Parts: sequence; C-alpha cells; structure tokens
Amino acid sequence: MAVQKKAQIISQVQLAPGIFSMWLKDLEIAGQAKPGQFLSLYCYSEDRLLPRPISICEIKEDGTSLRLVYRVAGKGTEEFSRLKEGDTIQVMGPLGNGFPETGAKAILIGGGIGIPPMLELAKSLDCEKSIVLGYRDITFLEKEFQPYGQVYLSTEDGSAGVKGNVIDAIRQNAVEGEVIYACGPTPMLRGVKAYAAEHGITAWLSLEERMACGIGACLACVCKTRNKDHHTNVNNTRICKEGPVFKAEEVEL
Amino acid sequence: MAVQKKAQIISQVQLAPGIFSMWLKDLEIAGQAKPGQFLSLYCYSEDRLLPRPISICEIKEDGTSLRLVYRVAGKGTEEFSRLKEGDTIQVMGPLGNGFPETGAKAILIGGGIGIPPMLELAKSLDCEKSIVLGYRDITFLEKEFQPYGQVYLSTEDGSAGVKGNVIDAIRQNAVEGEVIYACGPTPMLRGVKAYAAEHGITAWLSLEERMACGIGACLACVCKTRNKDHHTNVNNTRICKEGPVFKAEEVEL
Amino acid sequence: MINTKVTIAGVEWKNPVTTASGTFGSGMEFADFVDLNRLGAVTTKGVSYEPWTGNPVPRIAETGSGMLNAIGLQNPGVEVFVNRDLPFLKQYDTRVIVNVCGKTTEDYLKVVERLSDCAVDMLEINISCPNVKEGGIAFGQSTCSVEDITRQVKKYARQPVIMKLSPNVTDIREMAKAAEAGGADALSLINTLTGTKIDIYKRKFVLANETGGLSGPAVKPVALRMVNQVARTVKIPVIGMGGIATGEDAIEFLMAGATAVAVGTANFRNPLATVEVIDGIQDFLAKEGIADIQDIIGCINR
Amino acid sequence: MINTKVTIAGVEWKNPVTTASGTFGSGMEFADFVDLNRLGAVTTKGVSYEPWTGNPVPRIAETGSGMLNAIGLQNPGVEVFVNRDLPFLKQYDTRVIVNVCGKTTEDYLKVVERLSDCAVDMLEINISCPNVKEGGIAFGQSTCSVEDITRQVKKYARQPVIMKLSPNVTDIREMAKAAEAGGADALSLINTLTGTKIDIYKRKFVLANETGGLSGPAVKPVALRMVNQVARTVKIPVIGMGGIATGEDAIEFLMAGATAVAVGTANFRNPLATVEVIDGIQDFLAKEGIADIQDIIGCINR
Ligand SMILES: Cc1cc2nc3c(=O)[nH]c(=O)nc-3n(C[C@H](O)[C@H](O)[C@H](O)COP(=O)(O)OP(=O)(O)OC[C@H]3O[C@@H](n4cnc5c(N)ncnc54)[C@H](O)[C@@H]3O)c2cc1C
Ligand SMILES: Cc1cc2nc3c(=O)[nH]c(=O)nc-3n(C[C@H](O)[C@H](O)[C@H](O)COP(=O)(O)OP(=O)(O)OC[C@H]3O[C@@H](n4cnc5c(N)ncnc54)[C@H](O)[C@@H]3O)c2cc1C
Ligand SMILES: Cc1cc2nc3c(=O)[nH]c(=O)nc-3n(C[C@H](O)[C@H](O)[C@H](O)COP(=O)(O)O)c2cc1C
Ligand SMILES: Cc1cc2nc3c(=O)[nH]c(=O)nc-3n(C[C@H](O)[C@H](O)[C@H](O)COP(=O)(O)O)c2cc1C
Ligand code: FES
Ligand code: FES
Repeated sequence: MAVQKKAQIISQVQLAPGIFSMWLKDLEIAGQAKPGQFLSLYCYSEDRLLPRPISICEIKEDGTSLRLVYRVAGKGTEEFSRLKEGDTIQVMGPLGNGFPETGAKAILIGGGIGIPPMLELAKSLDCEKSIVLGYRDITFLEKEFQPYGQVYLSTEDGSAGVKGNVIDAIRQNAVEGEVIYACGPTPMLRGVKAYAAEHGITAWLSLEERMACGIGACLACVCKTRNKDHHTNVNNTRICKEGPVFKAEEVEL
Repeated sequence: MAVQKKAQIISQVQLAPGIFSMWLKDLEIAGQAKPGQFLSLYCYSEDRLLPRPISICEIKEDGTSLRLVYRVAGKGTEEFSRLKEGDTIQVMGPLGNGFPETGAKAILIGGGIGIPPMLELAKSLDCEKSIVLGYRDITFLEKEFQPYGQVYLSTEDGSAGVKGNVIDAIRQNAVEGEVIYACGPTPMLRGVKAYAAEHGITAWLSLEERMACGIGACLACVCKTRNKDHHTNVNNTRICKEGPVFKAEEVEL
Repeated sequence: MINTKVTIAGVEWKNPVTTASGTFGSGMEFADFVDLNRLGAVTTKGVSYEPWTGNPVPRIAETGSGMLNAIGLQNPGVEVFVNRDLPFLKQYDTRVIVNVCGKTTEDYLKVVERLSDCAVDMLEINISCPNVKEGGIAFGQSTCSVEDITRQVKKYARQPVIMKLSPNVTDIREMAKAAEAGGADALSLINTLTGTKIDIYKRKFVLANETGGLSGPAVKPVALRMVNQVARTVKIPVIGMGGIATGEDAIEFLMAGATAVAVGTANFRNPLATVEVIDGIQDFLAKEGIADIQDIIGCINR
Repeated sequence: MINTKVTIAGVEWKNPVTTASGTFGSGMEFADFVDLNRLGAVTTKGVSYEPWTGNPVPRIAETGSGMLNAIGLQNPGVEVFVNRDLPFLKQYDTRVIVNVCGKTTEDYLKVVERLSDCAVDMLEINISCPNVKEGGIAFGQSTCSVEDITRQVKKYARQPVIMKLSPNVTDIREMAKAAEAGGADALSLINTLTGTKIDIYKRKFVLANETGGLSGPAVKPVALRMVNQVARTVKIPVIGMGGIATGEDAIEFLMAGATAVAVGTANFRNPLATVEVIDGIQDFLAKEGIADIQDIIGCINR
C-alpha cells in the first residue's frame, strides 16, 4: 500500500546537463515497489502545491532504497536538484500499476526522460531482451543497461547510435521481440503503438499526464480508452491508478 | 542611499528561546547605517511576498558588517532562523531615519524585541546615559549593554530586576535624564510618552507598523501625526521613511 | 471534554470538517491514508444522472499557491455511485454528503430523486462549476435561477439541501439570499474562481478547456470574505471552503461565521490534510481554553 | 533590432511596461533603484481633488502568494501632485499616467479638469477601489454607472482615458463594453479582488478596514482570464495587470491580448521588478526570434 512520508536522500549526482540521479532511503516504499511504478515528490516551496510524479529507476535488491532519475523541467525539479545527501524529501509511493512480467522475448524501448524506468525493468525481467534507447543528443544511463541485454541507441542528431528515433533504431538493427515495453514522449509512443500493431505484437506503454492527487481521486490524469473502464464507467481511465502502464491497443494517444 | 542585495551570513546563534542573533557581511549597507535604522529582509519561500523589517542591532566599527537580533514571530522569521553561516539572504537597507544625536543626558529604553536597536545607539551616543531594559521573563542581550552605561532591568514576572515594566524600573531606580530614546511595544511607548510629558522631556520613539515597500511608496505603514507632514500632506506620516523614529509629541499612539 | 459537534440543517456532525467535492473522490483512495471515521462528513465528487466523460486533458495546472482544474465533472453516474461508492462510505461512521451536478434542471432532479431513498445524509447542489459548457455555473450567476433551482430541488429532495455557490459574482450575498428564499437548508462556498494560464512557448492555453477553476491557498482571502459576507446575511448555516490547509485556516472560517468547513486542494499536497485540520482545531480550542466550538463560530461578527 | 514599442490610444510607449497604481508612489522612492527612463510609463498612486487620509492601520496583510491592502487611497491631493510629483516625473523620458480617484462623479471631474493642461500623457480612472466607503468600486460594478462615469470623464478629459475595471463582478465583459460605449480610449484590469484575513488569537480582522484588496501572484490566473475575455470583447486596447512579476508573466498577458502590462505587488518583493520584466520580455522575444512585439499581442486569440 502506498505511503506518504519523508525520505532521506542518500546521494544525488548530475548524470548529464540537467539530468539528475537521486537515491532515496526508504524500506517501506522500496520494499514493495515494482518497475514502472512511480513516486509523487512534494516541493518545499509552499507556493508549489502539486506533487511531481517521477518514475522509479532502480530498486536496491535488499529493498532498502530506490533511485530516481529526472530532468530539471521547471521550478519543482529544479528545487529537487538542489537537495543534498542527508536532506529529506516528502514522497508518496509506490504509485500506479507497473509493467507486467510476460516471460516473452522483450524489446524495451525508452525515449529521453522515459529511459529511467526501463532500467529497473531491464534488471528484473527474467527473459531474453533487447534494449532500445532514444535521445535527442546527449546520452545518459545507457551504460548501465549493458549487463541486461543488447543495447541499441538512437539520437536525433546522429551523435550516437542510429540517427533518427527508436523505431529507426529497431528497423536498422532488425531488433526482434514478442512483446514491447516502452516509456517516452507521446509521439514516440504513437510510433511504438503503430510498430507493434504492424508486427502484431503486444506493446505495454507507460503514459504521462498532469496529476493532482496521484492516487486516483481527482480525475486529473485520465487518458482515452477503447473500453469503458470499471472504475470511471466512461472511456477515460486514470493514469495514476489504472496506469501508468497500459496495453497499447487499449488507449488512444 | 539604500540598496537591495544579497548579503552573506557570517554567523547566527540563538540568544534565548526564539531569539536569534545574526551577523551579516555587507560593506555597502553597514558603511552607511545608523542606529535606529532598519533593514528589509526577504524570504526564500515564494509565497511570502513582503519584506520583514528588522532593526539594526550593531554596526561593526570598520563598517564591514552588521548585526540583527530578532524573535521568531511567524513563518518569515522562522525561515531566517534556519539560515546558517555562509548562506545568503536578500536584504534592503539601511532604511528609515534612525535616532538623532542630542548630546543631552539620555535614558535609553528598550522593551522586548525593541531592545536590539538600543544596543548600537548605546554604543554610539557620546553622552551620559542610563539604559532601561524591559522583558516579559527571559532576558537577553542585557550584558552587552553594560560597557555603555548603568543598566536597569524590569521583568513582568519579577525574575530579574524590577517586577513590572520599564516605567516601574525608571521610577523605582530614580533614573534621570534629559532625553529619552525608546523602542518597544506600543503600550510601552504610550507609557514612555506619558512619562516624558509628565517630566517635560523630549522622547524619541521608534514605531512599528506592517510594511509592504519599506521605502515610502505604498503608504501601508503610516502613523497619525499632530501636524500634516510635508510629504503626505495629511496627518498620516510614513513610518518607513519619515520614521521609524519620531518625537513622542508629534505622533498619536 | 471539548465539544466539536456541529449541527447543520438538523444533521449532527462529530466535528465541523468535511472534504471539498471533487478533491477526495468518494473517499476510497484516501482511505489508505485517512481513517474516514474521523471526518465530520465526506462530500463526494459531483454525481450526475448519466456517466459523464469530462473535459479533455490537460485538466489541471499549477499556479502560485493555487491550482486550476477543468475536470469537467467526469463521474460514473448515479447508478454506479449508489451501488458501489455509497455502500463503501456507509462502512464508516461519518456523514455522507452527495454533490449533485446536472446540465439541465431535470438532470439535477433525476439525481436527487434517485438518491431520495438512499442512505445519504445531505445533498450538495453544485450550481457553480465553471468547467462545463451547460449547467453548472450558469445556474449560479443569477438570483432568479438560483432561487428557482433551489425550489425545484427542495420539492424532490428527502435530505437536507446545501446549495453550493459560485464566487464568480458581483455580490455573493444576493445569491445566498436567493438560495435561502428558494428553501435551501444550508449553503456552501466557495466553488472555484475562473482563471487561466498560458504556455508562452507553445502559445496555447495550458488547459484543454482554456479556462479552469482556481482553488487552494491563493483564493483563501476571497473565500473567507465571501463566507463572512454570507454568514452575516442569511440565517441558514454556511459551510466554508477555499484554501483551507491547516487548523488555523479552518478556525478563521469558523470565526468568520461558517458552521463547518471543507478541505479541498490541500488533500493533494498532503493526503492527511483533513485529519490534521481536525486535530488543529482541537489543539486551538484546547490551547485557548474554549470548551465548545460554538463559542467561536461567527465570533468575529458579534 | 526587436521592436517593443506599443501605441495605446495614440500614445506611444517605448515598451509595454508600466507600474500598477499605488505600488510605485509617483516614482520618487523607486528612482533610487530603477532608472525611470527605462519604463514604458509610470502610473501614479490614485490622486483625488482634496488630500485624503486613507484608512486606519493595519492597512496590509500577507496571504499565500498574495497580499491584502486597504490603504484607502491616501494621497496629498491633486495640487501637491501637480506641483511636486509631476515636475519630478517630467525629468524622465517615460509616459506619465495619472490614476484618478474620487468619492463622487464631481470629484473625478475636478481632478480630470485640473490635469487637463498639465503635462500628463494619459489618465487612468479608478472606478474599482474596494477600500473606500464611497465612490471607488461602487462605480465599477454596474454597467450603467461605468458607462455614465466614462462618458462624463471623457467630456472633461484632454488626455486619453483608461478606465480601470474591477474583477469583483459576474461578467467583466459587460463592464468593458459599458466603458467602451461610454467612450473610453483604453481599459486597464484587474484592480484587486476583495478579500479578508482574521487574526484567530485576537479574534479580529487583521485589517482595520476588515476587508482589503487581494493582489500578487495569487490572483494572476483570474487576472489573465479576465484580460483575455475583455481583449476578445472590445476593440480598444487593454492594459493587463495582476500578479505580474517576471517577463514570462508579462508575455502571458500580452499573448492573452493585452497591449501593455503593469507591475504592481512585485515591486514590493523586488524593487527592480519593472526593469526585470522589461528585460525578460526582450529576452523572450530574442530567444524566440520574434522581431516585433505586435506579433505576440493577442496571438492566443487568433
Ligand atoms: C507517471 C509519470 C512518471 C514520470 N517520471 C519521470 C521521471 O522518471 N523522470 C523525469 O524527469 N520526469 C518524469 N515525469 C515527468 C515529471 O513529472 C515532470 O517533468 C515534473 O513534474 C515537472 O515538474 P517541474 O516543477 O519541474 O515543472 P513545472 O513545469 O514547473 O511543473 C508545473 C506543474 O506541471 C506538472 N508537470 C510538468 N510537466 C509534466 C509532465 N511531463 N508530466 C506530468 N506533469 C508535469 C508538474 O508536476 C507541476 O504540477 C513523469 C511524469 C509522470 C506522469
Ligand atoms: C521598523 C521595524 C523594526 C523592527 N525590528 C525588529 C527587530 O529588530 N527584531 C524583531 O524581532 N522584530 C522586529 N520588528 C518586527 C518584525 O518585523 C516582525 O516580527 C516580522 O516581520 C514578523 O515576520 P514573520 O514572517 O515571522 O511573521 P508573520 O506574522 O508570519 O508575518 C506576516 C506579515 O506581517 C508582518 N508583521 C508581523 N509582525 C509584524 C510587526 N510586529 N511589525 C511589522 N510587521 C509585522 C510581516 O512583516 C509579514 O509581512 C520590526 C518591525 C518594524 C516595523
Ligand atoms: C480537482 C477539483 C475538482 C473539483 N470538483 C468539484 C465538483 O465535482 N463539484 C463541486 O461542487 N466542486 C468541485 N470542486 C471545487 C471544490 O469542491 C472547492 O469548492 C474548491 O476547490 C475550493 O476549495 P479548496 O481551495 O480547498 O480546494 C473541485 C475542485 C478541484 C480542485
Ligand atoms: C498597496 C496597493 C495600493 C494600490 N493602490 C491603488 C490605487 O491607488 N489606485 C488603483 O487604481 N489601484 C491601486 N492598487 C491596485 C493595483 O494598481 C493593481 O491593480 C493590483 O494590485 C493588481 O496588480 P498586482 O497584482 O501586480 O499588484 C493598489 C494595489 C496595492 C497592492
Ligand atoms: S492524479 Fe488524481 S486521479 Fe490521477
Ligand atoms: S511600507 Fe510602503 S510606505 Fe512604508
């Protein structure tokens, strides 16, 4: 069950310009977290009311701590980036459903700041897997994926891997799999959805939307769905609760 | 001329429960400051818009730094109290007129958190002087006054000095003088004003009021005056600009 | 023993704290964090007759000490509410207030009728939602329509009726008087203030709906002013809300004349906000030596 | 060279930034911090015919991301203004806008007449002050009185007339249309939203006046919504204000349809706020490759 509490920062380092990696010490949350779930992070500044959802990037094997990797996108994440070892931060989690295990040969696809959650997934999925990571230009975290499968890169400017996007990298490297797990910007997810449909394979997509409660109470974070969902009774399901991971064919992007 | 800038904190210590002493390094402000003037201190938290006026308690002889002594009264001062050596704080000053030098035998009266500004005054006034300090219960700063004159204390609970208020202390100790300088809560200032009138002596009072601009532009901080003041053209003068120090007979309390 | 019980339109609450509609779902999700038995009442998200899909996303935006929302009253409809949410809520020892919304007067009446023999303690009629094209606020901005819809709802309602007022009006006292004249048993205010935000890099409104409703600490001064104005104007009890996050905030509303208060946006920053407000009220009364919460309700007006 | 010049009712400003009345005095005190030559215009504190004493203290209170003020339009009267403040302002290369207040229509007209042959570039007529018993907001909350006072002022005014609107209304577009119908050359909005705050330990209102006007970042979403509504409704130019503290904030208002903006409460937190807003606008235009500020004014409505 999700909890809200102050967690201690074990370490914080900058991985690339504006990209930070933070380890948090917390038994209660780390002990029950799964890849694809996320935390709500709260700001110190009292004028910033809403929690910032950040995916879990890694969970320490002994369940004592977890890692977040995030990009400074505005004032909230900027505030987080100034926190140091020993400081505390108010967090809630683990939230959301996380990625399902399928056992099938998998392609893991991460785009930009959607890459971090794929790391814990890569670690924990017990199956054959290929990993495709897409960047605009500067890469980060890619080396940490290497123990878990073949890693393919794409960059928009061609500075590393295939010039283009993740789908270009998949096609050019003839990457194959029976199931896709993906997280990244919406245009990328659309591409992945189309690719999966084309190849008749299942794709699990992790979606993003603005959140207020993070726990399914406010209906801020919905996405359009093919079927009526059991909770809302309309074709608008809660990303923070029923998601953030959905089967591609179930959701409209 | 007043300036607004970030100043560095040289040290911060707690003098008594909830009473803090902070030394700030700043040549530009300290170099031109006078006793009785104040600074505006700005909060880090962006939801707290208004500056906090805090009197100058001491000015280093070489004009490199100045001291503030303040009580934690709410969220702004609470925030200040958490700052540490090496941190910076946004300040504006020096503001206001300060106490005038008269050369006459002086009684300095400070009540509660009105005591700090009397310290620099005690240091800088070149005349015979008695110092009367009134507290509710716990005393602070009183020892630092001793080099500059005879110090008399009053406490409401009688735990130190005369039991009662500053006027009680003056009467019981038969403190004499030709001019009074006072800072403290309004009821105390009313007592001082009455006492001065009774004895036909001049009293200079340092007043307090809620401030928004701190520089005379918004007219938030007025006090009623006997005469129309040159600037406002009504009987409502600006404490932050024409004050905070006024001749007792000029103002209504 | 300090008394914190209050009675609103004949319904006794164990303490004067409820949830602001739409910020607490039907309580289910918050039950992981809050013991619902502690609340004076739970006010549900707006319930309409048919299921409503709500507005497109983005539905929210953060602003200085506030937030904008344009959820657009998405809800599963009254049948799901009655069959799923209500039984859930009835497990707890707390009052249940159902917030009712509609596009037409008939819509409201159908919900009210459907709930008439349900175990619901009070009805809150939302005539002040700024985020739906039809109904909502349109009902809440003229004295005639406020009085009319109140009167109609009262005909069908078996439970006491709270009319929820919009702050987007020139004089809220006029709306309050109209609701009172229509027979309202109580009033709640404020709903959200209409506002907007622009993404200057994309050159578009942040919200898909263009405008949304402002809530949170930013609106507290306006809410408190309106609650005070209304409490001074009508005889029926007032439930105050708008930016309440602490016990002190709640005390301000009670002193201004509210008989009870609701905690809304604060739940998003702190899921324990409701119970912390309840504890904060208790602490204040204890510290100030006040034996009965009645002693402070409206004390500023005496 | 990026163009930041704007023209409002025939008066050209070097950039679209002025000061919000009452937050900048007549510029004297801020001249220690800001080079007034940089400002598009200086808008003065409200000026009445006779000197006004204003309200008792406390006159201000801080709120979440906002502040309440109930200064009550204290000012030295138009004679002092003309003889002292105006010559001071005329030393600078900036437009001078005099904010005019009055208790009766005649009061307003007397000030407008007194200023008619003075070196004043524009008049801003404050019919929206919530903090005075007579006049002020009373003029600004009904379409008839807005239209009437505008028409009367226009008869006497030699300078272009900006009518300053109150946000404390059900539909600000109606007030804007009334001012336009009355002959206003431009509109400015928003003035403050009426609010209050209670000291729960003293059991009294924090402000001596009980209520005050809310300003600062807290009100920005409401201000931006109203500016957008009005800009879409009338043909005359709009000066937008309410919570502007940065260049980005100003850009939001310009995109919403304001031809110029005013910086108010932000001056209290940062005396350099006005010039930082001007620099911020420049930086945004440069970064986005926009050669003329006209290209973004109202772009959200196109
Ligand atoms: C389920 C989920 C998982 C995420 N995981 C990560 C992650 O692992 N690493 C990472 O860097 N980012 C992640 N994001 C995006 C991250 O939440 C935003 O970048 C962050 O909230 C921005 O906050 P800010 O204060 O810096 O920006 P501001 O723009 O100042 O934020 C203003 C408001 O908008 C919201 N907001 C802004 N951008 C987004 C966004 N893209 N998604 C949702 N809300 C947003 C903020 O939460 C806040 O309420 C995730 C988002 C979701 C929904
Ligand atoms: C000229 C002058 C000199 C002062 N010198 C000192 C000093 O040397 N040491 C000291 O401890 N205090 C001093 N004060 C009082 C000090 O300004 C307040 O205690 C402080 O502003 C409280 O801020 P807060 O955020 O902690 O309290 P909050 O109550 O949270 O503040 C809310 C708002 O009210 C204002 N406010 C609250 N109390 C006062 C007050 N008594 N006077 C003016 N504004 C107030 C704050 O500035 C802020 O805008 C002085 C006040 C004035 C006017
Ligand atoms: C996300 C959200 C959803 C809301 N939904 C409703 C609703 O369905 N019905 C209603 O009457 N008010 C609704 N409101 C308004 C709140 O109940 C409340 O009146 C308002 O937010 C002010 O209180 P607050 O500042 O404590 O949030 C909603 C507010 C928010 C923030
Ligand atoms: C202290 C203070 C005094 C004000 N005095 C006046 C005034 O004299 N005339 C007027 O039209 N508006 C006055 N206003 C309103 C402002 O000009 C402005 O409309 C409002 O504060 C919103 O802008 P802001 O949020 O940037 O401050 C005053 C506002 C403040 C905060
Ligand atoms: S953020 Fe509230 S329902 Fe998802
Ligand atoms: S605080 Fe603005 S005039 Fe004194």
